[in-house]
Amino acid sequence: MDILDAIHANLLSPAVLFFGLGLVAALTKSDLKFPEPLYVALTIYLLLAIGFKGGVAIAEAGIEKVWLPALAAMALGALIPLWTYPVLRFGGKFSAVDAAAIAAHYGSVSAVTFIAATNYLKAINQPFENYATAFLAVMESPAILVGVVLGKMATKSKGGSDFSSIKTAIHEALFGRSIFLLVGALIVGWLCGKPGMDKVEPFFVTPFQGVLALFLLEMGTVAGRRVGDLKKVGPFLLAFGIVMPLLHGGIGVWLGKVAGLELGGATLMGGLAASASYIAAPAAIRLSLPDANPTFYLTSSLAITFPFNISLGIPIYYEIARWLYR
Amino acid sequence: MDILDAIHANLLSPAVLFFGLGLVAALTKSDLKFPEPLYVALTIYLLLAIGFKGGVAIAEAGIEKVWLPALAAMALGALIPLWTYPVLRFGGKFSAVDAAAIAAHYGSVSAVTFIAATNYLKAINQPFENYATAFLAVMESPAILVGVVLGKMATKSKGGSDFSSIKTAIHEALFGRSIFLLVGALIVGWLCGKPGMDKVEPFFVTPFQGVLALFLLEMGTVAGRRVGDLKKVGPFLLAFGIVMPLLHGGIGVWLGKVAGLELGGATLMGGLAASASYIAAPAAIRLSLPDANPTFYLTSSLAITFPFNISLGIPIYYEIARWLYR
Amino acid sequence: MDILDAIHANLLSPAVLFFGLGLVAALTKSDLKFPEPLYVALTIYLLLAIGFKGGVAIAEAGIEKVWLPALAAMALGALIPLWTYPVLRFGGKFSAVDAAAIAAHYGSVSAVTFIAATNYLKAINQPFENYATAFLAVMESPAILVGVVLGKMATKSKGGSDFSSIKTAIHEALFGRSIFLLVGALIVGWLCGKPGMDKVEPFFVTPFQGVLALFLLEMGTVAGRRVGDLKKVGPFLLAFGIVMPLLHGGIGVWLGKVAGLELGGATLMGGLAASASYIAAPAAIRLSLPDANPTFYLTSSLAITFPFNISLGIPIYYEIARWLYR
Amino acid sequence: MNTYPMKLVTIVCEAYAQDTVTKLLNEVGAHGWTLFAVEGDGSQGKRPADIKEFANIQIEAVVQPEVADKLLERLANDFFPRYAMIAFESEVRVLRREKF
Amino acid sequence: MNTYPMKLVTIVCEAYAQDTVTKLLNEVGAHGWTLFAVEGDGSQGKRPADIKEFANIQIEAVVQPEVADKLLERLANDFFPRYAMIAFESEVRVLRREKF
Amino acid sequence: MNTYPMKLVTIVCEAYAQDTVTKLLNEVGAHGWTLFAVEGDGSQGKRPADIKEFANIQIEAVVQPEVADKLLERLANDFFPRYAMIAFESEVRVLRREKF
Ligand SMILES: Nc1ncnc2c1ncn2[C@@H]1O[C@H](COP(=O)(O)O)[C@@H](O)[C@H]1O
Ligand SMILES: Nc1ncnc2c1ncn2[C@@H]1O[C@H](COP(=O)(O)O)[C@@H](O)[C@H]1O
Ligand SMILES: Nc1ncnc2c1ncn2[C@@H]1O[C@H](COP(=O)(O)O)[C@@H](O)[C@H]1O
Ligand code: NA
Ligand code: NA
Ligand code: NA
Repeated sequence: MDILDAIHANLLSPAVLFFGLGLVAALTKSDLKFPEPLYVALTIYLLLAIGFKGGVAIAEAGIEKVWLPALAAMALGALIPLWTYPVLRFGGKFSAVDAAAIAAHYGSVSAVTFIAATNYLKAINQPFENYATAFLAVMESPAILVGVVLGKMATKSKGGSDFSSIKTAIHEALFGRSIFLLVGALIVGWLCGKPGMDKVEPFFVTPFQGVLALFLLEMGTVAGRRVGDLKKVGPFLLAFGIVMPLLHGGIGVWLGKVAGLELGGATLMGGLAASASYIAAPAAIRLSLPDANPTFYLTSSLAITFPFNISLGIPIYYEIARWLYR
Repeated sequence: MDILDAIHANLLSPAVLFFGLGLVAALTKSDLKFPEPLYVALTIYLLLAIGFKGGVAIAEAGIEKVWLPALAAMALGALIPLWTYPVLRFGGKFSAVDAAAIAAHYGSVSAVTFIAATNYLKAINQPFENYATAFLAVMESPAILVGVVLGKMATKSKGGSDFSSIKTAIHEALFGRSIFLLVGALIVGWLCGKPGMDKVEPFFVTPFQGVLALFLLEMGTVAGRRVGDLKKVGPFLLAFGIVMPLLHGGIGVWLGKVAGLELGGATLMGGLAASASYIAAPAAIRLSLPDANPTFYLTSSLAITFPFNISLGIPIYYEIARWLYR
Repeated sequence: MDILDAIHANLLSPAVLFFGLGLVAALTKSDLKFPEPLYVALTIYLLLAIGFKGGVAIAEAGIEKVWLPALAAMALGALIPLWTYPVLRFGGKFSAVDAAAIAAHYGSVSAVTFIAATNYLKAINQPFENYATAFLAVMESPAILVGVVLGKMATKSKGGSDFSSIKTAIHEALFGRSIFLLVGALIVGWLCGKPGMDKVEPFFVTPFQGVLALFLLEMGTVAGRRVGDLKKVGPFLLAFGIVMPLLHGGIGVWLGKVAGLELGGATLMGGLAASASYIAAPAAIRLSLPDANPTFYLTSSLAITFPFNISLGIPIYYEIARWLYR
Repeated sequence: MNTYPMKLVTIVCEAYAQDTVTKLLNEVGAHGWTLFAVEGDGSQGKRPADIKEFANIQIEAVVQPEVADKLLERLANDFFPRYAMIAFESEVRVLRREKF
Repeated sequence: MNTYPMKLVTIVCEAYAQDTVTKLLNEVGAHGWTLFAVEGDGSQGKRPADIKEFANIQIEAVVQPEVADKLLERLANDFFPRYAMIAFESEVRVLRREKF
Repeated sequence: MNTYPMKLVTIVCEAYAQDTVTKLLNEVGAHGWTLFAVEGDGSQGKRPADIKEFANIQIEAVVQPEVADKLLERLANDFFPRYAMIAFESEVRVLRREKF
């Protein structure tokens, strides 16, 4: 009954419980609403903190340990849309542009899910490679670009204005707020190394878990406000939003093992593969595929896959990893 | 001269001094103004932190220790409006709806006053029951509901639109932002217990006193901007805003003792009874008794009672407790 | 090669690297933008923290140690505009009111530069007088007042409405947000002393360096957005913005030594003299000399002098101090 | 481009009134609204927007003329006596008549 | 419902001008105003609203026609030369004439 | 004071459209714009402004009548089908004709 214990422990962590509290707030129509600047401040903090820590870890581990699994992660991200697209297009009967948009989200990653996974491992005292943040950083963009190309090929006829240029997508995928903060902080951390960490540790590391709990409370209200959209997306997408993470989680863990990671790192790569982006991808897709319907990609990634992953998914990927690493 | 020493020590704490600084800022018309989202962020933090800590404390103490004094606190909150209403109505010549509104505020509680009281006890090394937050949580709503009913009975004739339905009042009193955060965090803390606390302590506990100081600076400017309204409320309400807290403080301490609390816990119950709400109650009252004049209830609770309690009141209630527990 | 090492170490500190990251964000047109309330919150935090710490340091050192160097600092601030004004007026061919405005900025000081300097000294384990914050506090206003008087004398003819009364300037220079917070927190810290510090240390001191790094990221984007204005200000102001800090830095260090400070304190006084205000002074000048062109004073202080000081200037002033204190 | 006349009704009021006002908008037949936080000064004194709870909001709705009439009437009768509030209407022109 | 014609004067300007503009509103006889922070672009360049100190605000006042005239005149003479600013007026209709 | 008639075009849309809309404003010949974050409700559902990424903005531009026409036409053709958005124009009067 190991897996049930794992799930149970995860469900009783402050972060997950606060997420649940946020859901309750939205569903009971409490007037609890985080002001938008607080939301922005929290995302900035979380991305900088995780990026900086990862950069310091790369400096300590040496880039030669990192590049191979990072490359594997990147490839996985780019490939995921190639099979999710037909599943959505032909299995789910979505329009080409909607299928491409959703596929982009599931190939890309969710930083908060990653953070929740590191949190989980820490809570159960499972060591992991700190430089795994590098995988998060490189997995964010490729799938978005692939998805945009898929979507463009399908909607070539339309055009004219520069709405939907691939250039917009590339700029957004590389210089969008979240990827910029993450990669930027990674580089800063890598340049500073340990001495830099000593200075900012009490701000970026010590209170980190508490800030995450606060942020997940907010994410709970955000997801909760979209629960009403679940009816609009239909049963196919509902199932997709849970089955795909399980599949990708398994593939990610396996790939992590193949790429030479330890148990902890492989779990994180599983969580990354399983996660769907709900910040970077929506921004880039809204700008470059404006004809895709946001209700589909946002609801599935934010109101289905994200809650699934942080509550049940992560412990499951961990158990998969334990099974593979026996 | 114990009580003067106690007051002196309290006045020289960073929290109270920063409150004074905020008052000065408002009175000298400095352009110091906290942006509203910062105010919201600080209240969210304080309510979550105090609630979470209280919940963990309940988990450790066991619910069987908490329920009796909590019930006593709740009853006290519900009863206070029953005597403050006639005092205001007949002593102060306030209209029925204004009297009911003010009574609701004084029966309800101020979370920040409670926090300041715990701060004070910590500063003088006086132990107290950490689960006292539960009393704060249960004392917020009952008086508001009682006050709304009193006000409705007085203004029955008017009606029509659903402005002022009791339903609105109940929803606001139970799912309003502040009560929701407090009770929600209490439950989360209670579910997580000590292991959860270990994770978030560096965020929710360690920097807590500093955040409180920052918040009180802001509250000083808010109260200071209402100092001009003191003229509008008249001498009766001025006196009411100081005499009532003293009376209720005494009753609260005594009730705490009767309910089996230690010296510290009784002081906190005194502080709660003495405090007047200026966040939850105004919101609920404005929505359910829109004919009541906000200048009266806001000015008295925010610009008279609140500063009185955090500067002089708390040390006084503590001395009352020491005298009762000799 | 000491000075190159010093600069190198400074450039690799998290604070300076994050500033660079912010510059990159602005120049690559990433959509990274701190919400304005976060900016305000960070400045409030930094000013309160540095002020409070300085106040506690004064309480511990005794006012008799502080007053002489503080007076010297104040005099230096007031005098700087007297020579920078003619340099700008006749060397740079600026209009009288523009010259006065820029002179006011260079006589006044930048709190963030001061903080970065203390950071630098801490990083290289160079002790310094903690009460140096008092110099920061007293140097902010005098130059602004001198500059406004210079500007008024030049533009006497125009007038009429109360736009540009000296009274406005005085109120702004004394009760403006930044000076109010700094001086207020200094007094609060001085009244609380060590016992107060113990309570709020985990909030105001421990995470301080991390918050500074976050803030400098933001300042990087702010400065970066003004890089385009560098063309508008011309080569004279570009040179002025680097040469003047070097000159004033040297004078400040020397004056610090004369006034009896240790090596660390003299470095800080050098940094203060070298720094140009970009918060308090622009506000006061915009209100009291509305005919002066903000592009000149803002671009030079914010996009030239500020980045110069925090990257190269501070280590240079330190080396000057080391040379003087041999 | 053909444009069609509509009324823009602007309401500035204390934030507490938000739910009741948007409910009223639905009732009288508005198909949308836009809302933002503001500071203000008026007969009931300054509203400095320092605390969320005492802040002001501005609500704007583009509606058909009949709807504007109904809306203003309801505001005058039920809301003006109770809340710190102003409301005014102006003429605007829109493209998609059917949307409003 | 009887409605009465009034002028809505809208001013967009740098935040520094807030105090002097609201003072001017009082002087010329406005009985209230509403204000909020905005971003903008104009002849004096982008104002990204990143720093409170360099931000823009929009001020709106519903006033009687004579007041609008006086207000615009004072803005044109004293404010336009000094501040990054635009101002315009439009026709609105209100319910409670005496309030404005 | 001489005032001159201009059009005020108001656009409420999802924040993602900001860059393309301001670009369009430049293209059609607007000389400035003002922008702020709003919440809203409309045919595409509530936009609660909780996350920056899904928020609404309101953009206002004072322009010459021809520019307003061009602007509305482009909005109707290229933007309305793609974005959650409304747009409307109204008459305003300004002082410095040459500025707009
Ligand atoms: N003449 C006016 N022009 C613009 N806004 C106003 C005016 N009068 C009042 N307001 C706004 O409406 C709110 C409520 O007005 P009042 O009920 O008069 O206090 C004020 O806080 C202002 O934001
Ligand atoms: N044509 C316009 N339409 C709307 N807002 C404008 C316009 N021109 C200028 N503004 C606003 O007024 C501010 C000051 O304008 P300016 O003095 O032209 O830089 C700008 O930052 C914009 O917010
Ligand atoms: N009738 C209306 N009046 C005012 N604002 C509206 C109206 N309809 C829509 N909006 C605004 O325009 C946004 C997009 O509208 P829609 O495309 O209908 O969802 C909404 O979120 C509202 O902010
Ligand atoms: Na993924
Ligand atoms: Na009470
Ligand atoms: Na200086």
